[in-house]
Formats: sequence, C-alpha cells, structure tokens
Amino acid sequence: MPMDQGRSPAIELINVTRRFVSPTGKTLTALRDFNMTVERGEFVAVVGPTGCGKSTTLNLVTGLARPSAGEVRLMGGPVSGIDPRVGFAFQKDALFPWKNVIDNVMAGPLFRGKSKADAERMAKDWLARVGLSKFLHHYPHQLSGGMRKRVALAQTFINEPEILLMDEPFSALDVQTRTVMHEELLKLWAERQASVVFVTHDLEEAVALADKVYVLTAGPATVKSVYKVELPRPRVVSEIRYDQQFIDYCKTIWEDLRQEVETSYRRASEAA
Amino acid sequence: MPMDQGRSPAIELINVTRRFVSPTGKTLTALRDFNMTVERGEFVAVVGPTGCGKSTTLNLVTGLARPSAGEVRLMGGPVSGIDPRVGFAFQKDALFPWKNVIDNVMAGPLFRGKSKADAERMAKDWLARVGLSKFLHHYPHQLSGGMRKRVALAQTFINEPEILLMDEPFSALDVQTRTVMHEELLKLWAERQASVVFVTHDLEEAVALADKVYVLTAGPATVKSVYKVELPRPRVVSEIRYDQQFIDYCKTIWEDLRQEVETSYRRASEAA
Amino acid sequence: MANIAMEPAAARFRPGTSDTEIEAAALRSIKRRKQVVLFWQIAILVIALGLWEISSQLNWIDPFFYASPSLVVDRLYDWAVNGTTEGSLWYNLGITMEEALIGFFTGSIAGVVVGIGLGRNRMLSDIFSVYIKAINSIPRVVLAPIFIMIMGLGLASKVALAFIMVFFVVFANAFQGVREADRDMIANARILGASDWQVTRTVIVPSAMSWIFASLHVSFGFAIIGAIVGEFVGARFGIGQLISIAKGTFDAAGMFAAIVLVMIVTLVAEYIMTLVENRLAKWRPQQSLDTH
Amino acid sequence: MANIAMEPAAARFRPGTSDTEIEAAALRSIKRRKQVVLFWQIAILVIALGLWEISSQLNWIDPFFYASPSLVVDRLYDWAVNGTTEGSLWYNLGITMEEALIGFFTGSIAGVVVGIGLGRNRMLSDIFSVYIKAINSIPRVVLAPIFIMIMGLGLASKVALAFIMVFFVVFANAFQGVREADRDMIANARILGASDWQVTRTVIVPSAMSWIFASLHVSFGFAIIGAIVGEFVGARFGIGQLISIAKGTFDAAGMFAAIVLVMIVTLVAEYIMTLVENRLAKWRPQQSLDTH
Amino acid sequence: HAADKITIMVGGYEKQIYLPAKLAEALGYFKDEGIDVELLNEAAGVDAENQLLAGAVQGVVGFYDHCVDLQAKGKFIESVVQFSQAPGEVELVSAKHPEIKSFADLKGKNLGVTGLGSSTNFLSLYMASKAGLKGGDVVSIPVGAGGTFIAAMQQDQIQAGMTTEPTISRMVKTGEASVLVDLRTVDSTRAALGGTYPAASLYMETAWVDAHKPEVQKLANAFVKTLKFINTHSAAEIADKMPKDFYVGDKEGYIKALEAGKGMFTADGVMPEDGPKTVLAVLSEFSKNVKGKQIDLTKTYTTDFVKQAM
Ligand SMILES: Nc1ncnc2c1ncn2[C@@H]1O[C@H](COP(=O)(O)OP(=O)(O)OP(=O)(O)O)[C@@H](O)[C@H]1O
Ligand SMILES: Nc1ncnc2c1ncn2[C@@H]1O[C@H](COP(=O)(O)OP(=O)(O)OP(=O)(O)O)[C@@H](O)[C@H]1O
Ligand SMILES: [Mg+2]
Ligand SMILES: [Mg+2]
Repeated sequence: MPMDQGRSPAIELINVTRRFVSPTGKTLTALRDFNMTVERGEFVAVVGPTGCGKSTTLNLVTGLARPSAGEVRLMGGPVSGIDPRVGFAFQKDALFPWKNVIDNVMAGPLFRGKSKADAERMAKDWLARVGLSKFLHHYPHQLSGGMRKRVALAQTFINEPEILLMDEPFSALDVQTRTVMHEELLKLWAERQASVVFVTHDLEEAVALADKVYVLTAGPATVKSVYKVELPRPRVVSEIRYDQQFIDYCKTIWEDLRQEVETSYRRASEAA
Repeated sequence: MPMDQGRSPAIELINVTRRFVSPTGKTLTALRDFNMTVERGEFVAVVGPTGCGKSTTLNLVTGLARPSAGEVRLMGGPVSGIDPRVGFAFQKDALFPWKNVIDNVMAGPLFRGKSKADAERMAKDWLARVGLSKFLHHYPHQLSGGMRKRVALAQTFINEPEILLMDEPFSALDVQTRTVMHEELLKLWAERQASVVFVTHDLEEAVALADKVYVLTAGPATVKSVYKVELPRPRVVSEIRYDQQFIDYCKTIWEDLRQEVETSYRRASEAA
Repeated sequence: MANIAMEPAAARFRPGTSDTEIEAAALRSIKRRKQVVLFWQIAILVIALGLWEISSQLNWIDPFFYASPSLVVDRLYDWAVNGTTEGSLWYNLGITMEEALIGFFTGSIAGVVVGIGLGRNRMLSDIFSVYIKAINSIPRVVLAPIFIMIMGLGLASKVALAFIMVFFVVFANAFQGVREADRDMIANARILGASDWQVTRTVIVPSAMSWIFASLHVSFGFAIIGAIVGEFVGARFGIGQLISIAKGTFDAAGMFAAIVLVMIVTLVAEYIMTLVENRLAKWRPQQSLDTH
Repeated sequence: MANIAMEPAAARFRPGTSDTEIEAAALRSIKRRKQVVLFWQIAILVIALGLWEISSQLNWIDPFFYASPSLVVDRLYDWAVNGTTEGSLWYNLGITMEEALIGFFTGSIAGVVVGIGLGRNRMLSDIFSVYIKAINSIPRVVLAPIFIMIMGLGLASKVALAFIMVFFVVFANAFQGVREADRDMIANARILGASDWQVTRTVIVPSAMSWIFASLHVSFGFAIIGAIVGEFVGARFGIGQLISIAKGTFDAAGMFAAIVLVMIVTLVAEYIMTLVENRLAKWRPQQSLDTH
Repeated sequence: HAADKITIMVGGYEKQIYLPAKLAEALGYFKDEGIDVELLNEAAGVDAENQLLAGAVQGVVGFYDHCVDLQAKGKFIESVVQFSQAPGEVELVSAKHPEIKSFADLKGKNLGVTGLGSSTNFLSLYMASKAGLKGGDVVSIPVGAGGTFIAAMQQDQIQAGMTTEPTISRMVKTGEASVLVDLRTVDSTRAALGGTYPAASLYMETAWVDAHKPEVQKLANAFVKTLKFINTHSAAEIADKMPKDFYVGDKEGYIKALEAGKGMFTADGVMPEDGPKTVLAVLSEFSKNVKGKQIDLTKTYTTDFVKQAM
C-alpha cells in the first residue's frame, strides 16, 4: 500500500485554537492548543464530553471554519478552502430538500463531473447498501430520521473520499443497521486506504472501528490521551464485543473519559 | 397514587392505520392496525427498526397528525387537536433560533400563563439540571448538537407534562450526560406520575427505564411483542446494567428485535 | 383551520375502511373545499358589483365619475365587437401585453441575476446596494418622459419602464433569498465537490425560489403598470392610450373597462405563474395529498 | 469572497498570540473592509458624476435636458438658502415626507397584518388573494385622481396612494413568509402550550421577519413615489410639485435636484431601517463577530 | 362665508397660457378683494375637471372647450373669466422637412399632439381639414409636451406638432423647428380657424356660481384687474412679478416668449363674440362626445361678472 508510506500525514492540527464570541461579549474558547495527527490510511475515533469541541475540530479540517490561531494541514499542505479530497458526514444532516433521495446521492458525482448514467448507477448501488432502494424517489421530508441519516451517509460515501470525516454518523440508527453501516465503512476505508476521523459517543463503536482513539478534555478541548487500539484486522464488529482485549480497552478509555465528562458537567452546571 | 387507578388508560391507539402518498403515487402504509395502550403512570419504551413508524406513532398521539383509520384516545377522550397535557421531545430538535437558551426554555411556562419571574426561575433550575447554566444567553446556532438536544429536553420537561412522549431524546449525548438525563427523567416521571412513551434504539436504555417494552415490526409497523420489565424500582440506571435479570431481558428482546430489523433491512434493500 | 401545522379536520373512518374509500373521501373533501372557495369568490364579486350597480342607478355615487358595471360591460362588448377608436381592442391589448411581458421577463431575469450575484458577493453588495436603493426611489412617472426622450416613442421606452418597475421588487427578494439559503446545505454542497456556479445552481437558486416567486406575483401587475404609464406619456396604441383617451373625454365607463381588461389579463398571468410555481415546488410537504 | 459559507480570509497567527492581539487584528480587518467599500462607493459616485459633468460640459448630452451635477448642486444650494418659489425647501420636503411616512407605516402595517392573517388561514387566502392580485394591477396613476376625488386634495389622498404602493409588496412577502415558517417549530410551540395568537407572535412573526424586511427595503422608495404621484395630480406644496413645475419650465436642474433630494432621504430612511433590522436579527449567525 | 377658502386648480401654473392665475396671486389682487384663494397645481389638464365636478375644488383654470365638452355629457360648467382668445399654441414643423410650407403639405405625415382627445388634437385635425385634407391623411401621435415632444421631433417620429411655450421658444431657438401656424395671436388664429378661439379661462360649476355670486364677483374683479395689468405692462415687467423658478436660467427667453404670446389675452376677461362658435365648430367635427349633440353655448360661459368688474 504505497499511499500509507506517504511522508506527510493526512491531517495535522498544530497548536490549533478556535474562539467564538459568546452573546455576552466574552470570548468562548472551543479548542485550545489542540494537536492531532492522522496518518494516511489511519482510522481515528474521537470521543469527548458533549459540547467539548469535536464538531468544531472537524469543521476546521474541512476548511469550513478557520482556526483563530495555529495551523491545519491536509496531506502536507495548508488548508485553504474546501478540499475535494475530503468527505464530511455532518452531525445534523444537510440533505437538499428539493431533491429526492437518488438525486441527493447523485449530487456528489455530478458535481465532480461524472456522467449522469454513471452517477445514477453508483447512487443506486450505494442506496442499496444503506438499505433504501425502495425509497429512491422520496423527498427528504418523507423519510424518517434514520433514513435521512442513511441518505446522508450514501451521499458522503459515494464520493469515496481520501479523507473521511464523520460526526456521530450512526447515532440515529438501530443496532442492526448500525452494524451494516460499520461494515460498509470499514470496507470503504480498506478499499480506498482512506484516512478517517470518526466522532462518536459510543465508546464500543470507537474501539471496534479505530486504530487510535483520541479522548478530549471538557471544553476548551485539548487532547487528553490517545489510545492505540491494537486489535487484529479485519475486525468483525458484531463479534468483537465479546473479545476480552476489546473489553479491556473499553474499560480503560471509559475510566479516562468519565473523569472528563464529569468535569465538563460540573463546570457547565456552575452558574455563569 | 390515586391517579394510577384512573379507569381509562393515558393513551390508547385502537386499530390505527396511517398512510402516506409516496411520490410515485402509491400509498405507503406506515402503521397498520396498530394497537397500543399506555396506562396512567406507566413508562413505555418503543423499539423497532429505523423507518418502521415510531415517530409516526408519536405524532398521532400528540394530535399533530391524524390516523387514516382507527382511533387515538388520550385519558379516555378522543384526540382533537393538540392536548395541553402532552409534552413531546422531537426527534429533530425544533428550538426557536431567535430565542436564546433561557428564552427557549421559558417559552412553555409563558405560553401557559406563568409569570415571567416564575418562568425564569423554573428555566434556570432546569437548565442547571441539564448542565447548561453557563449557556443561558447563547443562541441555538452557537451550541453543539448535544447541547441543543439538552435545551430541547429542558423545554419539554419544564412543562411537567402528564403524558410525556420522547423520540430518541438521548442519542446525541455522551454516556455520562445520558445517565444524568435518565435520572432526571425518572425523577420527573415519579414525581408527576406521568405516563411516558420513550422511543429509542438503545435496547439497554429501554429496558433500564421502562415498565413495558414494545417491539415493533418492520414497517408497516404493528406491535410484534410487548415485554413487561419487572425490575424493582427505584432503579439506578448506571448500576442496573450488571444485573443478571437485566441482561436476560436485553438478550430476549434483542433476539426478537433482530429478526425484525433484518426483515426490514432485507425488504428495504430489494429494488422497488 | 387557523393552525397550519394541523391537518384539516378529516372524516373519521371505522377500522377496515378500504384505501379506495378513504381516497375517494379525501378527493370529495378537496372538491367540496374548492366549491366553497369558488362560492365565496363569486358571492363577493356579485355583491360588490351589485352594490356598485345599485348605487350608481340610485345616484348614490355619480355614474359620471364611477360609471356602473352595466356601462362597463356595454363598453367592453362594444370594444370587442366594433373595435375602439384606435383600432381593434385585441390589437391594443396585444401591444400593451407585449410591452409588459418583455419588461416582466427581462426585469425579473435581471432582478434574479443581479440579486443572486450581489447576494453571493458581500463586497459587491455592500458597494452597490446603496445605488440600487437610491435608484429605486426615483418616481417612475418622472422616468417615463426621460426614457421616451432617450428611447423614443416605440416599444423600447415602455419595456424599459415595465422593466424598472419589476426589477427592484424581484431584486430585493432574490437578494434576500440568497442570504437566507441554509449555510449547512451550502457547506454540504461544497464538500460534495460543487463549484461556485454549481452551488448557485443547485442550492442557492432552489432555496431562493419561493422568495423569487413571491416577488413575481406582485411584479406582473407592476409590469403592466409600467407599460401603461409609458403609454400615458406618449404612444400610439395600447391600453394606456385607451385609458388616457377615456380620461380626456370624461368617459368613466371606458376607463373602468380598460382597467377591468388589465385585471383579467393579470389574473390569467397569475394563474399561469401559480401553475409553474406549483410544478417547481412539488418537493414541498403538501397536506392535501395525504390520504386521510 | 464568492462563497458565503466560507469565512473571510483571516490573518494567520502564530500559536501563542494573545486574545487581545487577535481581536485587534479582527477589528482592523473589519475596518479595512469598510474602508474598501467606502472607497469604491465614492469612486463610483465620483466617476458617474464626473462623466455626467464632462459629457454635459462637452455637450455630448444636452444639458438642457439632462442638466449637470454642478447645476444640480447650485439649484439645491439655492433652494436650501433662498427657498423655492413654493416656500422653503424644508417645508416642501416635510410635506412629502409626512405623506410618505404615514403611507409607509400604515401600508406596511396593513400589509403585514393582512399578509399574516391570510397566510395563516388558507380558506380566507384562497378566497381573497384573487381580489388582492386584481387590485394590485390597477395603475396607480389612474387611482390617483380617483383617490383625490374621494378624499379631497389634502394629506389623505397622498397617504392613500403611498399606502397602496406599499401595501401589496409588503403583503406579498408577509404572506409568503408565513407560509415558509418552519412546521416543526410551529408544532413545537403548540405542544409547549401556545395559543394561536402566541404561535403567530412567537413563531410566525419572527420567522417572517426577514421576508417582511426584504419588502420594506423597497417599500420606502415606493411610498415616496406614491406621495409624489399624488402631488402631481394636485397639490400646493411638496417635492412632487417642485418636480412638476421644473418639468413644465424645462428646468432639468430643478427636476434632478428634487430627485436627488428624494434619493438622499430614501437612503437615510434605508439606513435607519437597516439598523432596526440588524437589532431584530441579532440572533442570526454573524461571521464578522467571530474572532479570528 | 366670504372668509371661506376658494380652491382653484390650475393645469400647470408655470405655463404662460395660464399666467394670470399666478400673477393675480403675486400682485396680491385676491387679498385686495378680501378672498382667500388657494391655487393648486396639476400636471395633466383633464383631472382638474373631475376634481371640480367632484367638489374638491371650486374653480379650474383651463381650456374653455371643456365647458362645451362637459355639457354634451350633461354637466354644466361655465367660463367665468375668459383669459385668452387664442389657444396660445403653435404648430411647429420640423427643420428636417423644409418641404412642408403649409398644412396642406402635411398629407401622410405624423402630427404630434399632447394627447388623443385633447384640444391640440382637435385643433390640428380641424386645421388639416380646413386645408383640404381628409380624415386619415394625417396621423395624430400623442407625445405629451416638453422634452418628449422635442425628442419625438428630433427622432423624426413626428414631422409637425402642436405645442405651447416654453417648447416653442426652445425649438425655434435651436433651429430644430419653425412655426407653421401661430395660434398665439388673435389675428393668426382668426386666419387659421376662422374666428377667435377662446382657450385659457377660469371656469366653475354653474350651480356653484349661482350659489356664490359675491365670491365669484370678487374673483372676477381680481382676474380682470390682472388682465388689465398684463395689457398695460411690458413682458419684462410681468416677468418680474412671476416666481423666478418659472424662468430658470433663461429669463430673456421667457420674456421674449411672453412678448410673442401676450396678445392672446383678453383685455377685460369678456368672452369674444365669435369665440364659442369656433370652439363648437372644432369640437362637433372631431369630438365623439360633442358630435351630433345639441349644445347651448350660452350656458357655457357668463360675462355677468366680468362686465360688473369693469
Ligand atoms: N458559532 C458559535 N458561536 C459560539 N459558540 C459556539 C459556536 N459554535 C460552537 N460553539 C461552542 O463551541 C463549543 C464546542 O462545540 P462543538 O459543536 O464543537 O461541540 P461537540 O464536541 O461537537 O459537541 P456534541 O457532542 O454535543 O456535538 C460549545 O461550547 C459551543 O457552545
Ligand atoms: N410525510 C411523509 N410522506 C410520506 N412518507 C412518510 C412521511 N413521513 C413518514 N413517512 C414514511 O413513514 C415511515 C415511518 O416513518 P417514521 O418517521 O415514523 O419512522 P421511525 O420509526 O421514526 O424511524 P427512525 O427510527 O428512523 O426515526 C417511513 O417509511 C417514512 O418513509
Ligand atoms: Mg458535535
Ligand atoms: Mg423517528
């Protein structure tokens, strides 16, 4: 796999800080001196208390937002605007309400200059994989929450991005569908040798999928600790949960995370 | 608890059918001959494959939508329009973007004729419970996904509804915050002797919280089976997961559900 | 009825009612609704015209100024059958419609293009919106003679007036429509690989569509007004001329007849526009399609 | 710049730069942006006026018809210092402003109220929108004399004209704004216990606000036009009178001077309106407030 | 009652043909008579009559032919003070068409008029028919007045046209047009139309006049005095009394135009004997309203008040 040996990492966040002005006029620091490196072909999971700054981090990587200080680098170059190699599954789906399901999924390939026939074939294929073949012509408002999320995933996956960012992509899905999605994701990752950053609240999911798990501190987010998950690949997500090593990983990370979540919750509860 | 002995149940769905016209002109049946009874003071969890019709069911109970056939009854009377005794946490939050956090939470009490001071006091209290005291004056777009969800919960809880409908309320929260929310929910339920219908994809959550778990079939949803969870109350959600009885419940229901989810997935994948 | 989130009260069915029965009932209820609307529309029209006729018959209002429906109908009939002093009615109507339609299309296209252009480019909009607003405040009646001086008495000057009536309304809405486009959706499109132009075409334009249509609904009337104002100031044919002659000869019936004609044409245009809009907006949640 | 989802290019800071430094840089960049905008605005103004002046000096265009900036400024200065033949300039301006402002406020309030009323009640809107559209197509120049006949030559008839210019534009937008209000939000409000009126007040009105403001921005210009058209048909004082006399006496400079005056007033009103709008819309995501 | 305000609408009080209105005010004659007169301006002549009939104004300064026209429609208004005995208009011919030397040469040409159905329209057609042209030989094009008239002639959309000051002076000065028929003096009007043509006048509703004789008398007094003033003063002296905005920039031109046109005003406000007949002749030939109707000309004017005023 030659791409894995590429000298520069896929994603680098170097001493990144991101501030917002809060309505009371004070600045709110969402990220402070944040450092993270994702090698090419690596699968990184990010966990942390709610509101700590995970989505903010992904936004910086996409180029949708800029750091207040520090630097973000993609494939060795600085981020300037939106990079065509990046795919991003938003936390809150952003489907186009005026396009039906298949047109939504076809949007990416069409934007990227694929022919209509190709795009349609690919879209049908991906919609079959996410289990929505029967809903090609429904409009987003006619779908359930989980179905919309799956359309959004197909929309992202169809572009087969080199760098794949996902913000809690599977939280609206039932366990079984989630398993199917896990497998599709791992397949895509392996085939494309993509680099993945995967934000989730489900620790088991994080350990089952990732090479590295980043645990973030309560906001302003910094990296608290990084765990290398050395479970053998290929992993069968539905079975791995009975593996003792897996359970140990989960326990360790859970302990680590719990402290942060507690800090976060305590801190947030104190009256401003 | 005299209210528990009230003769008529809190919610009754009798032979309810709900159809939609799909874009291809065919009718899509989301619910068919659906029957469900929630006694007063009962805590019911609903699980089922994504897209089977859970949200549709809740919509019918609120009165936001009407059944195509069959009848929905609340507290013994037919549903006609929106009932003030119902509280509903939407699957997709519907905060008012032009109101800041505290104004969003105060909306309910103010609508219901509470004084501004009272509403503010209550809202502050609830925001502290969901851990957002520091964000009173933020606008929704300045919050993270999990924070928005918590505002929406405070907005629903503050009305202390007699009938509480919740559509995947905690899926965007980290485990710790979720635990806190579970406890708040159980407290509210116990204090108000409310009747709760709780839709979730997290089976453990369902079993840990509910008196009864409804398992729905793949859409068109009908009730596949109902499980009475006879774990002692009060339950401490964070500890119950190590209880053998709990684990058994989960296993049984999981098996039951898995078949449905598989059917659902298989059926949906077949090209329409 | 007052709550748009609620669905219209539907008949309640016993369990087991078949789909066809339910659909038939839904269709019936839609049809009944249409009938009620039509009934009231006609009732209001009849009452208004009746009042007008009676008060002018009884001289409560002076028919010299306000004519009466029967006189207006007479005049319209006469014009339709015998033509006007300035040639056939249809020819005059055609002239005005030509001016108004060209002005309407060019004006709304320009309004949409400039609105979207400035809406997407904050620097340009900051610089130019001041000028656009200033120009919008020039009375069109003052512009009319200037346009005629520059462009002559022919089609061009009237089209220009219709254009300028339409442009600003459409511009204002297209501009704001662009500003209101959902940021997440734009971000999503860009990440999916859309170029600037593709974002405009697939996200900005569709989401500004309801804004643009809202302005088009008033604009067609404005385009006709523009054409007529131009014809007032100088023209050989057209509805504006008919009105101006009628005014000059104290012919109230003629004036109202011309106005009625304009109204009818506008309503037809409006109807066509609504059809187009409904076609374009077929992705929107529509309650009446639900089977109850 | 072309992509509104992207944030403006910001300076890149070394790690460790303090918050105050970063904020100062942000403020600087905002200030620089304002300066660039102002520069271009002035540049365009100067170039346009310069071209006008030169071409009239060199007789490329006939200053008899099109005056020239210097003549217009002279006339404005003269009016301001010595008054017009019809009394002090400010008095005339005041009259027109009074008519326009009353018409603007009543027209936009009526437009909003009727728009929201019909927007929330589909039956009423189905019945009445036909009539509203028909009335909108009546040329205002035809209405002017009718209004004066009914309401006399005083303030009332001009206000009515300004009203009718404003009403339809605001109505169309308020109506569509109501229709576009998010259904989930309405549902949420109702479930939280809101009455119909509370839903209107707390959900419908705020979400239609940007629609309403979009129409108000064009409407103020329209209100002035209405007032001036009314003054054309018959009045003693007012900017419309000044324009009409200037036209009658081939006083191009006077005509343009009056128009310039109207423009300035409109821009001031526009500025105030933007301030109000920004205040009301302070909940919206605003990029320039981010510290970079 | 005498203190009540009398509102008079003028069809453009900056126009020289309606000059007596503003002049009377400037000379203070209304005040001298103890009446409170408000002059209102109105750009397009025809609306004024409607306002008069609707009672919004008590008097109108406008063309006498409306009195005839309205009688055909059953409305009775009468000229109380007759300002002019000539229309004050001029048929201009474009310099691009030197071949046009008389009305007869206009065959097949486009004639500019202010509006279809306006006095300029009827007068043009009348003169054309007097010159032996038949209906359809000339085409009337409504071009308004002022800039649009000039533009239409420059663009050769009209080869000749009837208009008033200050357009006349302007076009003659620039050499773009010359005078074909001058209807500003009594003599040339007689020559062209076969009689005097009473035009600018103060007219009022007959019923109102009958009910307000004292006020009307005072008005007549003021206007007759004004007309005398015009007769006894030079154009320059009159111009001095007028608001300066009326002759912006080109006072000389204004005075010259006034000199040329001063002769159209009556000396005493009395309706010239042969005037109404000419008007009726013109209207009954070309106005749809008047054609074939029985008109009682004596009811279209009164000289009672002006005679008293002398
Ligand atoms: N536009 C904004 N203005 C002000 N503050 C903001 C803005 N966007 C985000 N924040 C703040 O930044 C912090 C981090 O938000 P972020 O969305 O990155 O959290 P998150 O880790 O994704 O949380 P979750 O798990 O709930 O999605 C929060 O405290 C939020 O209030
Ligand atoms: N407005 C609509 N028009 C047509 N079909 C609809 C509409 N709303 C829902 N449906 C269909 O009804 C079915 C049930 O939807 P519902 O939202 O109730 O599912 P759900 O059980 O809540 O799923 P999830 O777990 O994904 O939220 C889906 O197949 C969906 O496509
Ligand atoms: Mg997030
Ligand atoms: Mg759902």
